Amino acid sequence: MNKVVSIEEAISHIEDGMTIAIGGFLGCGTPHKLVDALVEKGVKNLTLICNDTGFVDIGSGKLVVNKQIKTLYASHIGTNKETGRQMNEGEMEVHLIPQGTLAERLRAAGAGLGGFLTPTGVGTVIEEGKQKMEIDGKEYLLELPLKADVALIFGHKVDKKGNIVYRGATRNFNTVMATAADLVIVEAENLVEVGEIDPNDVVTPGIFVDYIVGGDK
Amino acid sequence: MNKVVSIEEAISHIEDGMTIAIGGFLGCGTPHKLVDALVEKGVKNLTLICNDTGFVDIGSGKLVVNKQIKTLYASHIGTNKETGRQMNEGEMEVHLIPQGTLAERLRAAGAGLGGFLTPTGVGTVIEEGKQKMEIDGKEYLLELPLKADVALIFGHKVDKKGNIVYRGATRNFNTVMATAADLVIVEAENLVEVGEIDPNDVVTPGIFVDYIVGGDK
Amino acid sequence: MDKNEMKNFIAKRVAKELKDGDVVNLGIGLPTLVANYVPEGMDVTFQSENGFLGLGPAPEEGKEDKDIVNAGGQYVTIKEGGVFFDSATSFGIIRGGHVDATVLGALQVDQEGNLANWMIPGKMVPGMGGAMDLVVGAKKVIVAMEHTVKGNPKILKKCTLPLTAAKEVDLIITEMGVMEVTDKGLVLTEINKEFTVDDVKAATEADLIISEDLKEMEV
Amino acid sequence: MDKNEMKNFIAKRVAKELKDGDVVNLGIGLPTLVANYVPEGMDVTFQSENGFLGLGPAPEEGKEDKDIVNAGGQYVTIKEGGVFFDSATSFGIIRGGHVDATVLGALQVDQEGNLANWMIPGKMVPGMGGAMDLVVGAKKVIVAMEHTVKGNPKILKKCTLPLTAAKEVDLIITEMGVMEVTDKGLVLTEINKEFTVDDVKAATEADLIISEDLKEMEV
Repeated sequence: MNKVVSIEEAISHIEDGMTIAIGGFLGCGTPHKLVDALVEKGVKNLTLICNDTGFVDIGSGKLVVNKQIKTLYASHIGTNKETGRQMNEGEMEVHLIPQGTLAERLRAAGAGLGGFLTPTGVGTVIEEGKQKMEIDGKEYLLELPLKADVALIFGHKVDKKGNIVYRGATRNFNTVMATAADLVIVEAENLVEVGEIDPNDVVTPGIFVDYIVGGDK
Repeated sequence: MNKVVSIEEAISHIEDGMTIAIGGFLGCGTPHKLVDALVEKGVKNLTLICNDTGFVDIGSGKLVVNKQIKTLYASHIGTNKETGRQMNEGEMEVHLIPQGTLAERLRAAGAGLGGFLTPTGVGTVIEEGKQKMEIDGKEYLLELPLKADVALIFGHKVDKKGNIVYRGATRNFNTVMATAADLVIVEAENLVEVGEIDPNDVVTPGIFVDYIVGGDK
Repeated sequence: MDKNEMKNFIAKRVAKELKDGDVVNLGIGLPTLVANYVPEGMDVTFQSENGFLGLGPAPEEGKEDKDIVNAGGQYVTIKEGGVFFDSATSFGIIRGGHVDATVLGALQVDQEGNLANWMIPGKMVPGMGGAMDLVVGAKKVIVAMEHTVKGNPKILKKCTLPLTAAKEVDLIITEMGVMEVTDKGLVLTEINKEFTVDDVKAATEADLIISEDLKEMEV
Repeated sequence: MDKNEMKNFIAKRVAKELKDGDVVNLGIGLPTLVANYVPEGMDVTFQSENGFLGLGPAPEEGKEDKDIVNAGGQYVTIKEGGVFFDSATSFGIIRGGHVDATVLGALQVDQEGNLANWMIPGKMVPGMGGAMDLVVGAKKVIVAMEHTVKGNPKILKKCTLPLTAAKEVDLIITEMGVMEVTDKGLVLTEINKEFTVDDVKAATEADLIISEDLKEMEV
């Protein structure tokens, strides 16, 4: 069960047309080396799930600039003009999702839930095509799970079993994405031996992680 | 904003007929001193939310033995014979809930969700009275949020703002209960100054906590 | 007042709405200024929806930490007693009603408390980010903005842009005054002494009810 | 075989179902014995649904840690590389399909894969605890138990007790043999050489299909 591999080996599992979830919030907590490798590899027609598309030269936005994304699920795209351009010119299909709903949809997929009821978006265009339910006199939208083929995440400290500790505001979507993909690749900022992380401190259990790259800075 | 109070002051807010959520799993991670104080105070007709009712002399089961519980929500009651006796003789109303559903219902209440769809219980008596929905060809039950008036929880290390670090298997239901009650009282095993807990290590943010007791062992 | 004074005037007035112990989320732009006016000794915790409580001011130059940024991507700090968490937890806190107040700007806001601040169809579609959750989840929603844009009203009878949320706004604070969304309509409760009621009415498309107890806007 | 040998024989056979890298949840009683028979060098992680991964054996006397107990309330240990978490996370792992196998006992199990193990109406109502979630969520559900109770069949055409879950059981392992729940029905795939096919049929109420490739049950 050796999970530590080269970046090339890890991303060899990513193919055209796959759905990829990438952690990070405006580049903070994004697995930058994995994104760069994916840009270099040039796989196409990807569906990308991310909070935002970063900037044209930072974060998952690079994949947009390189025209590798066919469909996008995100909560915010205002910091990457190329995303807006491709959306407006019909080159990319964009699904804008409230940030809390995006996090919760990924969590639901990871936690085996068939959906959840959220008050967010009631009375807005977000309602369109969704089932509306009233519970205790309050209206909610039924939102469904969102799952990826592959998740690319970033961990501050990762042991060789894949147990992850994050630092600062880098957790963001990395935690839920780790649970909601068939294949999970973590880019380690620091790779440590099993046993070096206290069982009380682990945030993402290693059972979610398939491959570990990096950590040799 | 002084949250550190005596046990007496903290439980002075608990009155007859309230709904109380108590953390712990067979007594592990239970706020034992708060339970004892509640037994001594003798408030009655409580609705109790807990995973199990511990044992006749350990954990929230003491409240059952002392006949303070009118209604119970729990996943397991087999270790406390008095709970079974009161249920069978109609002295207490008991709602048995699958453990994962119980945790998720508390989480939903704390996270502002109107409910969630779980596959757990489909095809069993748990279905009764619940809406069944099919998503992507799979059947789910709609489960609703579960909220308490007061949550009594236990933390291994608690700072004076109420930030909590747990130890070992004591987290169990304490984390979700902290989010799902109007009033949250934490029994601290160790009380520390603000700043002594690294912001990366906190599991339950202090904003959920109203009162802190104990910690002076 | 120049633009800068105006923004700080508004932020100062918003700060008066905060109470000891409050958990508050400040939107990007003008709302971030509110943090500068919390009275000393008052314990207000700012939430950054990208993942922490205890948002502090920008770090000194050279002391930036790449892992500590706010929801606008800017370097910030975390205060003693702060907590980092993930996005699911962050929005659990927000949607679950654990944020006492959210302060944010608007493209449009109307007398029913509807808010539009996330897109202009065919022109600008940045996305809603966390705004829809914040406006639905926070106990008190305060819109803090300049009263008009290029002389045109932003406080309307009915929003025409796609909504961020329906009927969730509680208070509108501008350089002209303070307006409360009530069951009866939009009530002007405070007025900046530099303006007359007619000035405010002229700059507002919404039907403005003037409070019988209209006060001077103090900051 | 005496009772104890029988239980260990069953547990040994269950252990052969586990693969390198598996995450496994073991129920209370007989299933806990499975942990003793994981081949050396095979990396199997045991989950304890009350809140951790990396469940290890009971501690030496005097080395018990009050904060480290299993779902049965007994003192246990956590292995290097283990992780503690809360109940919401624990059942997220379980329901989300991240547990490869769950091994548990049964009061009744039937040829459709239905399982009853949480109550006998009017007699014993301990509650389902985590069983309903485990049986629905785990990728593979293995029932490990003695073939009969006081000489009466527990493997039925149709469960009569309230179900824990419907059609979720994949495999039944008893001291008599190994049975697989298939679309065609319950198939006996392995038999303990101490018994004949007729012995097994006599002890089973369910319609038992005998595999054309029936093997000897090896442990």
